[in-house]
Amino acid sequence: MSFRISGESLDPAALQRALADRRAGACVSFEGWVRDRNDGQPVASLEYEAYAPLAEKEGARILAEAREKFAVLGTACVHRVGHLQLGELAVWVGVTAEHRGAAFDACRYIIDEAKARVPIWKKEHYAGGASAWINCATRGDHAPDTAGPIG
Amino acid sequence: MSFRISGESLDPAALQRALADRRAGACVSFEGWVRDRNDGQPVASLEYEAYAPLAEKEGARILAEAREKFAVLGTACVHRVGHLQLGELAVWVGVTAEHRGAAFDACRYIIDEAKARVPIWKKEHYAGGASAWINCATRGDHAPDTAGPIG
Amino acid sequence: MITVHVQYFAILREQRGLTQEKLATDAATTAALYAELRARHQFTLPADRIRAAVNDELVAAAAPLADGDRIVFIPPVAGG
Amino acid sequence: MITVHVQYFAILREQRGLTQEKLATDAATTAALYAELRARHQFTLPADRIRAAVNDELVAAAAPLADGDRIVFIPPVAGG
Repeated sequence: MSFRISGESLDPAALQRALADRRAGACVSFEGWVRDRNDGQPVASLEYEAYAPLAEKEGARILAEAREKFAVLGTACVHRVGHLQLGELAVWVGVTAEHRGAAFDACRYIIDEAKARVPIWKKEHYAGGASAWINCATRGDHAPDTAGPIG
Repeated sequence: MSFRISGESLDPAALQRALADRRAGACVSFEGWVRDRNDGQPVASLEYEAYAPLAEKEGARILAEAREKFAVLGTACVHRVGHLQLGELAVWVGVTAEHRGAAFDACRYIIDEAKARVPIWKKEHYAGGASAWINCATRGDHAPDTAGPIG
Repeated sequence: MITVHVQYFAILREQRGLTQEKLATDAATTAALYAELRARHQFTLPADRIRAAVNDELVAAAAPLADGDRIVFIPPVAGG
Repeated sequence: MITVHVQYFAILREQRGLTQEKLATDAATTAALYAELRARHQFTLPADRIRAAVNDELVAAAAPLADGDRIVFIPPVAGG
């Protein structure tokens, strides 16, 4: 039932065991992996940074929303911070439910909302040595927001 | 890329490792667990039986369909047979993709189709000692089918 | 008269009391063979709840049978 | 004039060259404070791409500031 920011490698098997529930017939999990390219550019590694107190509050709200919207039993999400290598696990979401429909829907809701709302930032380091904070280019679309931007 | 029937316990961590792919940014997995009740009746254990040669063919077709319909990288599904206890893992589906939308859609497609089409049968053993083959009661709805029933 | 191999699973296996048998039949189709076996062994599932596979491929309701075919009647499935 | 604590993350942390600072300001709202800091430190993100949190809660654009507040300006997020 928890949302956590972690500076250590994630252990999906342990995270999933914590959701074990005799009433559950379905467990859906999502793993976000560091992939070797983004928008066609070769990526060498990723750095994640979080504003942890607000991230954990906002994450907990998202899990509570998922439990309210869908007939689920357990929900959990853990997001890594730090410097991650290709193939590493950046975020894990797990949901248990009696039936699979609710587990799929809630798992997707949680990761979609987490990506849109939780104050976590990602810096891509490219093969050539350059790097960039994702979504922070000063041209392009404005980010969606709920509380309203400053200006 | 495989569909398998297994008489042995499933090891989700090993199954997922086999899907590791540097190009993948998302891995969605579904686990079907033996739950302690069904339709309100307390369940003590489950027995699964498969017509393995056809199950593996039909399962492979389903995975191929998923790869055709959705932008995924890897797909796998393993289904247990034998006598399973409460909490045990009955079926595991894993899908990797560059992006999460396709991974969620394909994972759900695979488990939905597998449940509807793969020749696997489930016998529930109830707390009181009774048992029943699921979907085989002689009153009630007819099963959906593709090849057409006998009669 | 042809000789076919029939393999039984799940509720049919229990009602037949066998996992497989070789039998001689005059049935020309999977439908006719199921009707014959259902009458002989009191299978509870009506034909419209059963599909058939011949030589490990699903077939249509009234698929013709040939000598030596391996036949499986498939009760409603319930994986997952 | 009030004294507030500002904490910087991600691109703002790099552009400021600090993770946090205590500062005295005449800014009455989060928006005014961001404008002041942006001008001083050449932050590239315009105000309409930034949200703000005061004392670890998200606030509206022009939330009033009080002495001792802890403020975080939030660049576009990119978890997952």
